[in-house]
Amino acid sequence: MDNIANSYFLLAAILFCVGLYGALSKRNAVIVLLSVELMLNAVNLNLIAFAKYGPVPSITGQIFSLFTITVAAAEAAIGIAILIALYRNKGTTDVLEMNAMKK
Amino acid sequence: MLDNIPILTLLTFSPLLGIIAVLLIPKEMGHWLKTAAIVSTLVSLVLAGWMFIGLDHDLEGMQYEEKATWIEIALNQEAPNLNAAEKLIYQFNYSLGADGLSGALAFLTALISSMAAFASVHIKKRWKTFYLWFLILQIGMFGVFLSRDLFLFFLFFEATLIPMFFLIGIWGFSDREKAANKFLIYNGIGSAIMLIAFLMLINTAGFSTPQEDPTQPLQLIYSGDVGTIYQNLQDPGSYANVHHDRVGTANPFYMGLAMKEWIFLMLLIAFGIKLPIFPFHTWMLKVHIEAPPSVVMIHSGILLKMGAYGLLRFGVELLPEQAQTFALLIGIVGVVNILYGAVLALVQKEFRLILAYSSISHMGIVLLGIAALNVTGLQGAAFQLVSHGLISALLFLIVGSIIERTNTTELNRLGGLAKAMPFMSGMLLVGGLASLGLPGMSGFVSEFLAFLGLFETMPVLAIVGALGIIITAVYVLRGVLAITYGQLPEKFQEDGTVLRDARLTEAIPMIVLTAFIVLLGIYPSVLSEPLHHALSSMLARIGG
Amino acid sequence: MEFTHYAWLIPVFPLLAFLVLTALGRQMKGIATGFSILAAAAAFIMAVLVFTERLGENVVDYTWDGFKWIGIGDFAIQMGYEVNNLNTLMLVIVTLVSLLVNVYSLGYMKDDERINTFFAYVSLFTFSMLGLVLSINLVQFFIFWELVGVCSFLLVGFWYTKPAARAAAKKAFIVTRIGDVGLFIGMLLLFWNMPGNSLEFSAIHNAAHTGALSANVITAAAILVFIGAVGKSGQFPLHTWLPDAMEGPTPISALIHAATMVAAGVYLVARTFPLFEESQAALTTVAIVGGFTAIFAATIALAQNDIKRILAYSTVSQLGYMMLAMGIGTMSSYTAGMFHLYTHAFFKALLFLGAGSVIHAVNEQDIRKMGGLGSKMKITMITFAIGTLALSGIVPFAGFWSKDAILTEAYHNVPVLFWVALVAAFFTALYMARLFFLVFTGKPRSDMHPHESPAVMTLPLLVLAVLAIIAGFVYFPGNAWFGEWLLGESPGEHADMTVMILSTVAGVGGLLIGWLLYGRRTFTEDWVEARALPAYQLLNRKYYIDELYDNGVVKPLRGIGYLLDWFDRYIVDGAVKVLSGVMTGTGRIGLRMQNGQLQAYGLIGVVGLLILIVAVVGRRYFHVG
Amino acid sequence: MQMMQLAFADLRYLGPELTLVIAAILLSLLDLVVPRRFNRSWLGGLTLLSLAVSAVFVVIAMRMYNGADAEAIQLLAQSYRVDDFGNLLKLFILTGTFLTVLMSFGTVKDEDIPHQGEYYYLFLPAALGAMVMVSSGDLITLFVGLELLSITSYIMVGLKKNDQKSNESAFKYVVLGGISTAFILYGMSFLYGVTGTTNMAAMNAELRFIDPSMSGLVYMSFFLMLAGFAFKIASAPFHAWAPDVYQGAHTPVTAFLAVVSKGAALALLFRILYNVYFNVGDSDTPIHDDLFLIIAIIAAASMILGNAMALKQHNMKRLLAYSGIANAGYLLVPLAAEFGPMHYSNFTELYYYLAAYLFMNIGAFAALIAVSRSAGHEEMSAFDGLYYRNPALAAGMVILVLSLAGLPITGGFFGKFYILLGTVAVAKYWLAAIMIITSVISFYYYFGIIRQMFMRSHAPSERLHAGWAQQLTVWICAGATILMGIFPKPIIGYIEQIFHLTVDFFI
Repeated sequence: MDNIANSYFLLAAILFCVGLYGALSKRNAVIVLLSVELMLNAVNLNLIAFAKYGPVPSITGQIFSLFTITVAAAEAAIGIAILIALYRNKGTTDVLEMNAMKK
Repeated sequence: MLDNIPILTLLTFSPLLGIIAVLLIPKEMGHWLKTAAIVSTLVSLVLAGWMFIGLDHDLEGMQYEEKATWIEIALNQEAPNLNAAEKLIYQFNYSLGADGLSGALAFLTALISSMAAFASVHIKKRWKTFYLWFLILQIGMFGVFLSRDLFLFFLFFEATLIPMFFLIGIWGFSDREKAANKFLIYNGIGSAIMLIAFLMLINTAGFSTPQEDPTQPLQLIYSGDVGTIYQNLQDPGSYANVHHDRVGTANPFYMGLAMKEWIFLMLLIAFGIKLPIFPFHTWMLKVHIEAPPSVVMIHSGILLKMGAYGLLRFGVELLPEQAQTFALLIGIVGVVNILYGAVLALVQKEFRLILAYSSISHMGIVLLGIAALNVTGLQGAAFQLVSHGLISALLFLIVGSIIERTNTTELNRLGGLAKAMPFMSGMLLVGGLASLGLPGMSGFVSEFLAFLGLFETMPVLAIVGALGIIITAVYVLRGVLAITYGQLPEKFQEDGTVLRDARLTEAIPMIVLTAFIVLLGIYPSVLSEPLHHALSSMLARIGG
Repeated sequence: MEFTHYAWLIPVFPLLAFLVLTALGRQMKGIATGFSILAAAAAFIMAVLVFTERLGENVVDYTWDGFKWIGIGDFAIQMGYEVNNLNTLMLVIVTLVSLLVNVYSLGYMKDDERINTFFAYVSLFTFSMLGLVLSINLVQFFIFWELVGVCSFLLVGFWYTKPAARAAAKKAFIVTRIGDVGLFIGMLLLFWNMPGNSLEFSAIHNAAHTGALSANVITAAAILVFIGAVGKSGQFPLHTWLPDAMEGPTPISALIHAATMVAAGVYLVARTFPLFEESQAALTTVAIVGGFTAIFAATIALAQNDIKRILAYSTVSQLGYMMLAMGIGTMSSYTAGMFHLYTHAFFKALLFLGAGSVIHAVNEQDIRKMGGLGSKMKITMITFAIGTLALSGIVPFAGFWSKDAILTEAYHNVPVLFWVALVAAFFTALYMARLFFLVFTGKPRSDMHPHESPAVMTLPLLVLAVLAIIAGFVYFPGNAWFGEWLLGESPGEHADMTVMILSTVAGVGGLLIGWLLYGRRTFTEDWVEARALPAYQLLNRKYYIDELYDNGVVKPLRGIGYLLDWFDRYIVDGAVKVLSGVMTGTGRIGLRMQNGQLQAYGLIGVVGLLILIVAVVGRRYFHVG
Repeated sequence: MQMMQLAFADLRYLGPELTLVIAAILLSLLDLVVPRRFNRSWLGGLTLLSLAVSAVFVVIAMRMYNGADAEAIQLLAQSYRVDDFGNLLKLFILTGTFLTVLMSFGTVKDEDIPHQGEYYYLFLPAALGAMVMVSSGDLITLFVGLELLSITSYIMVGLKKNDQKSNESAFKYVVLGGISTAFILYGMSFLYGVTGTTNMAAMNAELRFIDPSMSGLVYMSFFLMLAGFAFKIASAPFHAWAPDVYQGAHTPVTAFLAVVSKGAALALLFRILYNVYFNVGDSDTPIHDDLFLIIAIIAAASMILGNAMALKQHNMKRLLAYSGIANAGYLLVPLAAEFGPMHYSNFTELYYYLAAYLFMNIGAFAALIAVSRSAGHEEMSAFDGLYYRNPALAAGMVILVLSLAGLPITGGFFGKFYILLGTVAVAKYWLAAIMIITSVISFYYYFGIIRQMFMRSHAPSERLHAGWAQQLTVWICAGATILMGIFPKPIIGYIEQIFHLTVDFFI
């Protein structure tokens, strides 16, 4: 596994962590959804890198990434739809306000 | 002679008769509900008496064996070493059996339940559900004493928890729900620990390959049957006791000495919670104060005995060597129980608490009997179970009637009942004297045998325990005399509440229980003969 | 020989009376008491028949133990009955006194509405006392021993509305129970050491003689048995219950606390005498305790003012004499002890019944308020005088011969105890004289109108008075028939003139001083109190023994009880609450994390994952721990 | 690489799945076409019908392709397998969905769920996703199934559009679900990277001979995937979302989440754990033992935390959520107790308790609907004096609560007992001890419900008439629980007879 592959995996890992951080700290709900998408794309990057430079290179990785892209799109759509419904009722997209249900 | 009729199943499920009757009778007709319940308990009493008399005294081992396969859990056999076997199953069958010990305790259950049915005439609300849960509890109790399979025993053991929860929770006194909860959690944990110990036993000593001749296809069976487990633990060649591997990999059924000791300790703790051993007794006090007296009659009369019965049947009979190693511990705990219970009973202000602590103290005597590990001690322990059951049932019967009239059992708010209620105070005095071990009544015989047995193995403990007898006399007399002797408190004099003496329905159970107590006191071999073989076979292995 | 076979009938009569009385007590008002007297009479006749049948020379003991009480392991405890000369003697005493008390109670308890229950309890007591006398082994003996204790508890607490009676009944039962535990442990010890685990008295006899039991087992068993006897016979450490037991009706004090039950302790020592014979240590303890109790109780009796308490302490003191006799250990001292028990039963019952008729007449128990009753109560005075003379040991009366026999034995074997006994005899004479003169002579000290008791009460007094006179001639220096009959061989009696003279001097001296102090009022009656106030106070408060027990034993026990109650409520329950607290605590922590924040949930998950990774896999790489 | 093609002949194996797809499409079209005033519960009826037909196909499949030596049918190189593991779980999923739909009749009213028709037929794709998940042998199809189930359940949670709480919980579910999907994918990418294939059997072959330097990546792949699945099961560290989502969603949807989606995720974890990671790693890096230890720790944590948090709970839906967390722990125990010398029946234990869990949970939710509709709120006090108001419902609820608590003669009891038997046979005493002690602690809050029903008499005493659907569901579940408690032999016998580890489970 030469260093090119490592750099891809490193980038994918960074992207993943950035996405995770964004999802868990941003106050605006849209940005949260966006960072979730970011994490999914990091996975795609990782898959493609393994397909080309991985210890056992094979085409399945790329097919897998196709599936993840479509699923990510579906999920984004549903996320936004639910956010809109929430915004219509609550009037705000601030994530911290969404604590109607406590312990 | 009774082998053709499945008498044990009939006995265990005889309360069903009452349950059906209670369900059919509409809710309003309280009187009919009561009579139906009482008749049903009397039917089980007759059956239990017939069974107990029919017990052949000099026959070894179990009588009236009834066995039907109930649960066969097929296990996965695809592993290389298993697919040769024709059958690999967990087998839990519905097997009942009675010997001297369990027969006597089953009869005690029937007797006290019918007396409690009489006593529950004071219940004021929701008779239908009360008698429903009452009879279900009775089925559970019969099952516990008669079952010969670990799983069945556990099932009936747990089955008694639910009715008791309802009986305490709905019909108790002011703080009943807390008491019901405490009862449930304590006994739940007790039966949980017991379940772990049983599972360890089933998975190791329960394993056997029962097919006789090798030509038949191999059958690998884990069974919960107490008989097979007893065989496996006893014969040194069985899987449980052979260390080097016989089944390819390390022998999974080997029960190391440490494991046996762990199992015995778990059983001791589990049954210790039920038979309140010193640190685990606080739940029982709450139940004795909060539960309605007729339920407490059953609880302290029979439910406490299940702990001791379990300790005898599964602790001493299955693991006698471990019983020997733990004998000193049980002895010390027994003495602590006696003295702790007695001294605390001395300072209580509530009569029901005095009785509760005295139950703890009397159960200490049972522990001493078990710790002796000789036939005399065990006979004393078994005798004490029956005698304490009868005595505490009588005392709580009277407490029930007193509460129904004066709705208090505080010592300083009661007194001089002998003038108003001579018959009941006489009975209370008889009960008190029986509980402090007056000869001529069953209390003395059990105390005498237990201490006699213990004196042979641990004389010092016996002497210290015997001091408990003095304190018992003090607290019993303090309690009984505070209620019966002295002046009638002015509260009951002037407002014309004439405290009438026991009605017929209250007098009959009192007389019956006293008759049994005196009978056992004067002619104890009526109970010691059947117990004799049950206990000596139990100790055959350690030369008791 | 056939009457001895039916000896078991003797206890059955009172038992039947008891059952009839309890079952039909309420309905049959009048004739119920008749049953009890009938039963007592029948028992007495039967006892006399057995006694006369056994008067002959070579009479063999008869035992029957057919009834298998309980089988333990491979041996069994059999129950039955045994008739030998010792038992027959006790049978006659108990049945006679019980008959007389029954008759007496007709008069004494006439206006009590619970008279039926009273007679039922008396019959039950007679049954258990006779059962005790006839029992064949130590277990059966123990059963009847405790039954007798219960009957005394019931009868002392008969007038249960009085708080003093309630406390006295409880105290009586508990203190005797302490002694019973000693006997119980002794029984256990004997059971396991006896060859063949049999507790038959005969087996104990030959086991002790043949040396089958080791020395220290014998001593331990003997002392434990003696503790039981101390409890029941009210000897020194456990005597406090007997004076308080006077709260019961007076016939009971006569029957139970004078003649029969308290004598059971001495009877037990006699029954297991071979055990004591083998161990010198046990004998000395018995002798010392006996001697000390004799002098100790006699001194207290001097300063008591309640008529029944004086007699109670006198009983304790006389029982001390009997124990002293048993403690000396020779066959002749054994005979002297039993002879004193035999005579004491009669004149002490006489004194108590006399006191009873006085109380019945004037309804007052404090002798300082009485006086000059002699004029109105002729028969009571005369019989009481006879009793006093007998108790003080004046020549022709029974007391002299029996006390003299004991003093002779003491003189020959343990001189120290002889002098102690002699002083006690002097005190006995003194307090009896004080009692007699304060009650019957002089002018009445308060407005009383005494009248003689009805015939049904005075008849028993007369019978007992006659017995108090003639009972002594059964065993006096000239004629040793009683010893031979009791032991079956001559006790080797040696009369001693000096002892006789000394004891007469002590007796007459005591009476004379008593007459001087209290009879003729040469000195004002509070002379004794004025001169020796602190001593008088000490004796009157019974050496503060009661207070000692109360603060030394009862209060600490109650203190420990409260301490343990607190411990139970807070520590044991506390531990459980801590456990449940842990559980609800974890729950509360978990709930606090549920603050509704979406991002907090995500954070919990990620942090949880990291902890898991570090915990499980980390240790693989960093080899931590 | 021989050409993998799906021939027409293969479609007959896909009977159950196809029925659901066709039904979903037809019903959504019907919903569009049919005028507004047409009563949408007809759509519910049709959904039930399609679920039943699909179940019939599954039963046919079980009887047809079974046989002692029958080889499991697999299509497209193991990406889709019709084996008994899948069939049994399909049966579980279909019964679960059937009962959830049955219980929601009469509860779907216009004011809170505007698109009634949608509510009913959305269950079909969710059930389909779950069925695909459990019968796939390849990571990709497995992922697709997982996502189909997750996304449909996001929508179902958010159906109550006008209720702020429901929107909030849906949003929480979407975001946290998205994060968990990202975790799963990232784990799968590493797994694919290390082994080069997405077929489970091939992966396991590769992983067995992996050179130690890659073991770090193997650990990473397992942890990430585990995080995702543990979220789906709502077990200990990843449980936080469950109470809010359960409380916000419409009660039948909560039941669906608690039973079907949890069951499918568990089956998935079971398949991956035993197929891919089974005795991987050697003596100095024992990956196999570490992984099973982690599963045991998560099981123990969720048992303790779930029960502890439920102790002081008064809202019934949140209480059932915490009990769901605890039950996730109980369900993980057979996974954690791996194979022993005589103990290979982990699946049967898991399946039996899963079935018991299905009946007791759905029954409890149905009773909750009936009671909360008349009381107006979902607090535990809604059950006050139920004994007086509707004794039949009270009796049914007692049976269900006893089963949840694990007390005798109920399915829940025998399920737990069977799991304990296996765990003690494998000598994992500490796990068995935690399981028993925590289930005793659960008596406290379960019997709290019974206390409300029997011991509170001051409730309004007019009779409570529960909807026919809820009453029917409660009685079906109570009856099933009692049957499973008293006669476990036929059920377990049947499972053991048709399910063979080598054929049906190991790919």
